[in-house]
Amino acid sequence: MIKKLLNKEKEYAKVSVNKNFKNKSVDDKFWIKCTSCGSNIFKKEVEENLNICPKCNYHFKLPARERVNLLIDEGTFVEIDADLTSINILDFPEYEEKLSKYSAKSKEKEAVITGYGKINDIEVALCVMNPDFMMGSMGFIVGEKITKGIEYAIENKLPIIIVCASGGARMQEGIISLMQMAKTSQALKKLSENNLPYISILTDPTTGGVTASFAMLGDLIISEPNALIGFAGPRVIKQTIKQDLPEGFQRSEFLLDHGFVDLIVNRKDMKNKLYKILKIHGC
Amino acid sequence: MIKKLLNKEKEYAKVSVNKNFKNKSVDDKFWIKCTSCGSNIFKKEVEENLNICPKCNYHFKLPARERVNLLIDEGTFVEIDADLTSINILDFPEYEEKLSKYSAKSKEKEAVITGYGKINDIEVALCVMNPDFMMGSMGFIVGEKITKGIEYAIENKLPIIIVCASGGARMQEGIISLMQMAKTSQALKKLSENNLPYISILTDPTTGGVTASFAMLGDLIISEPNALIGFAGPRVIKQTIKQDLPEGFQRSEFLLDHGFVDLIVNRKDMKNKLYKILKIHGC
Amino acid sequence: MSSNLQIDKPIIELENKIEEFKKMSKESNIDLSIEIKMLSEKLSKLKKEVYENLTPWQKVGLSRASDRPTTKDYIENICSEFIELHGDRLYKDDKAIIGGIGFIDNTPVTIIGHQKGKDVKENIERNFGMPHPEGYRKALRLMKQAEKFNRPIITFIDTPGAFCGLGAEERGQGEAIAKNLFEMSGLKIPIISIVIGEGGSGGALGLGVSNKVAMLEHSIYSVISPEGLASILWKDASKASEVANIMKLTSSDLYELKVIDKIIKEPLGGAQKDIKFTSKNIKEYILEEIQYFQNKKIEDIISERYNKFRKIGYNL
Amino acid sequence: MSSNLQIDKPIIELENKIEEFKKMSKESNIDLSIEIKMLSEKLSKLKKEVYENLTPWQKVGLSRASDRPTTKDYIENICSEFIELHGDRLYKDDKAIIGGIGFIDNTPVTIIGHQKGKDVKENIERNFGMPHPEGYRKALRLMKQAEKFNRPIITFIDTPGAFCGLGAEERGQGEAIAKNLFEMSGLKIPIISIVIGEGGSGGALGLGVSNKVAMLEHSIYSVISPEGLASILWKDASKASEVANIMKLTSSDLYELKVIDKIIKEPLGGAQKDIKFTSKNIKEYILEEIQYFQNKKIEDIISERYNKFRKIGYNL
Ligand SMILES: [Zn+2]
Ligand SMILES: [Zn+2]
Repeated sequence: MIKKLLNKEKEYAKVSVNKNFKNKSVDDKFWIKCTSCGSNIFKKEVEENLNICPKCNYHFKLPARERVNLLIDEGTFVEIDADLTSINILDFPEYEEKLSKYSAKSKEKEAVITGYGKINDIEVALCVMNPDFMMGSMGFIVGEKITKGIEYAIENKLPIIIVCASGGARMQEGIISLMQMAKTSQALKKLSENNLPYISILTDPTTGGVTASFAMLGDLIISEPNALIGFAGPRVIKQTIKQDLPEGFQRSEFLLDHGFVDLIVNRKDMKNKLYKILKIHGC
Repeated sequence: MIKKLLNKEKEYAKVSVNKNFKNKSVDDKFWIKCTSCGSNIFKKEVEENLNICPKCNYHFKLPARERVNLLIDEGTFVEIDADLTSINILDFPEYEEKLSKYSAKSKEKEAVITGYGKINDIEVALCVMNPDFMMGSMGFIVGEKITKGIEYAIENKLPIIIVCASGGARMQEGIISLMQMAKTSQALKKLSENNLPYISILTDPTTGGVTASFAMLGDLIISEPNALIGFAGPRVIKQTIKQDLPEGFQRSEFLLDHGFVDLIVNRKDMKNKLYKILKIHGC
Repeated sequence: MSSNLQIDKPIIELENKIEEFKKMSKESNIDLSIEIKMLSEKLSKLKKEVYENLTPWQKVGLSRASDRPTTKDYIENICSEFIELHGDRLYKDDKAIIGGIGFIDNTPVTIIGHQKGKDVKENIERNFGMPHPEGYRKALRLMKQAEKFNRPIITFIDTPGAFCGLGAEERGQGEAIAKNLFEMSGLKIPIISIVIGEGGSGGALGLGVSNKVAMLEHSIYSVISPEGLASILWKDASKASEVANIMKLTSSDLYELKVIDKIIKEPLGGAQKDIKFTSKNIKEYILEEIQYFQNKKIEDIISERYNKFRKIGYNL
Repeated sequence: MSSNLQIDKPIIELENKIEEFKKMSKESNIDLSIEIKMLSEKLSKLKKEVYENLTPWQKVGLSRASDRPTTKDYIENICSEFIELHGDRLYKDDKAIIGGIGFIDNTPVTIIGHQKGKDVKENIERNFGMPHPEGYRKALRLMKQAEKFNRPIITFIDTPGAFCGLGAEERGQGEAIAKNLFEMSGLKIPIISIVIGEGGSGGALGLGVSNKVAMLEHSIYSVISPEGLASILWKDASKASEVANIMKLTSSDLYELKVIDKIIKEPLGGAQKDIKFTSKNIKEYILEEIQYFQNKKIEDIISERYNKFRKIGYNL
């Protein structure tokens, strides 16, 4: 199945990876420099490789829509609540402008896609956060869509998978944004009491209010390699402790070692691993 | 109430404290030297002070029978299973002799006294381990009596208090001794499912299999000051790590700091504190 | 920062002047009673004017003031026979969160709250009220204990936020807070929370997934500190006072947003001016809510809590 | 220590002699077939004699042997699609205990076990199979997960004991083991344990409050190591071999004491001689027990487990 998917690269892996790369000195129309190993790589090669560096396995960000295609059987994904868009509840200055800008740029209406579909014929509910939409920040609509996704899973007795990618709470929605942590977590508690499996997938970066709510509540927590995962962001910690952070701090491998991640799975193996887990859970 | 008790010192505090003191150079018929502060103290003064050093508050060991008198309203304690005595299940060499010796010396038949009685008129089940009987080691009978004590509490819907003092499992009973950890812990699980409170009181020393079972399972865990509390004994740890242990390691205050003890209570305040806790628990 | 540093300045000046007049009048035997009366009336007016029109930024100051009463103060004043219980049974006793059991009138309760220090030494010990994961895990342990013995839970919220350090991250600050949100939402007893000072972000919410959330009049509750937001938005923490005005972090803002259920009155000038009065108001509120939940079914207690958070933001 | 150091010595000598004879016969073209047949028969007899009459102390050696199959070996051989899951969600992923999910035939199971290393490097990483509190907490997390999803739990027991170090004590070794005994006794799914090597004291029991406890034929299970007991009793660890004889730590002793339910046969010479054979026996046992519990009510599963431990020692 994964093989089949990988053969369809052209359909879903044509994603813009520019923003993932720092060095633009090489001709960035065709070549990019990997932030991890420093290799100059043919951009098309990276794109056709699910945004993974072919030299060092570094996982660049993957837009939410591509992630859905990566995980869900072709033609089976049904998006729900696609039209929900944020409003400026607190009359926060310039928030509408920001929303419009990100909306135009990402061609998505919010920082999460929710719905249901099949993984090798097993039906699941799925929420995928979009790191490109306002840094995947969680406002009312993100919280609402994820909660509705969880509620959909409960109603339909489905397992749910949430792919996290977030800079944290959305400042422009203030306290309402904070309350999404409670809202999503309590929905997961209800799911849990229904003995339905929740698999949390952490991708780069998963921080702040998302880490301190649904990201860390998976029955199983899977991470992509080398993703930044933490409550406080590295800059804030650095400011607090007034020293540099240790190498690898808050990365997936660090969290695995400290007991907060069940397993680290390469992007290419993710669908197959999910399938196996779902099967073991009787789905 | 405590005051009333303290006025009755003569009735219950006449205990032999000789074995608690190292230095016998002073005339040990009348004087003893405190192991903690080094003061020479009139022996009678310590005895009349519940085996607490009047200079430094060091808590010497208190035989189980005295502990019962300290905690339970006069005349209300009913001992159960008083006649249960250990047999040599594994045919372990010299075990019977050892049992007889400790029995004669301590005038108790085993390392725990169990029963029920009143704390300022509140009825409780109570188990008190005896550090003087084979170092309070847990064999089949100790486990059995404690389990029966717990079962008595469940049947009669009573809170239970267990005063721990133990060197750990009783080697002479081998695997049967180890299984007492499971037996007592599962009885406490049943008690817990009946929503009955269990207060664990840790006294010097609480180690080994007792620490790794009922001692650490209290809804509330209270410790006397400066008691040694640990899984492995200090000597074993020293052998393992090949260096000296830090000052205060495995003492009550250390466990409080590390989150394993709810509160440290002086022997003189213990009954009153238990009374308050029981009241708050609706007993 | 003491609460009477800035806001109180004109009031204190006036108070001093009145004292001076009184002294003068006594010592020199001059009748200044009219002047004193006039000044006293002016003082009264000024107090009302100042204290009833505090800006959000002034409230931020008041909520953080070093003489603002803490969890311990309120416990002392509303709870009898309180016994503090320690430790998470896993790693540490975190002194930035305290908890224990006692009576409010005749009702046994579990009380848990962030705890700031009264001086530098205590603040260091209590990490300025910023918990590590251990604090949240201790809180959860005590909440589960409360559930087992059917005691209502009262939480006092007063923290700049969960601590942002290496150890806190290593030991799962995010996990600890998340677990609390998750577990609190399922507890089979009522939970009543009162924001008494700073309600700082996830670190505050970690004690706040409750059936009822009240705020002391001059306390604040926000997703980030004004300083933090100012430095994110304008790379300039000094614009915090401006930012505070748009953040909607005061009790009246949050009441309007239907995030909180009740504003508890403070004495003029802030809780520290009269702890007894503030405590009395808190106690009355708690008892009222306890009574409200007394005869509720467990399912209703849980579903009311669920609905409360489910609809925040929806009902605007 | 490799298992063939002492016990196997006469056997290996004989095996070598037979090889020599075969080689000689081939190279020199002498017919030694009668001698070889004789020696082979002798070998066969010797093997039976040695392996079926192992002393307790020899079994201690065998149970600890560096080439004795470990939890991972058995998982590989009896479980399909195994996925290892990591971490206690609190502090660490302790590599001295591993756990995960997979299928045994068509039944989804959770498998947890102590894990020793195969060489010095792995042994250091896995702390020679001696868990810290984190290991027991990871195990408990996975057991609760199994309960939630209604999977039987298989545990493999193989540890010298829980680790005795500063960190282990600081982080509550006693509490962690106690909590496992407590929680395991209430789990609403069947638990099947197999002692595959060393069943060392509380550190072993921390994975062993199970509905069924089996032992591999040459494994041991005891309250303390023979060395430990010898040094307590006679201040002389070298008397361990004598002490082992009185400790009742072999599978047959424990079966007689009704502490275990089943002895699982090992191949002649020990599990390492034929992992497939040993694994087949283990798998058959597990499937048999899973089937036994398949149609049991939850209450019965729990009360059978309770009664099992309640009556140990009583029924002698
Ligand atoms: Zn690279
Ligand atoms: Zn002294």
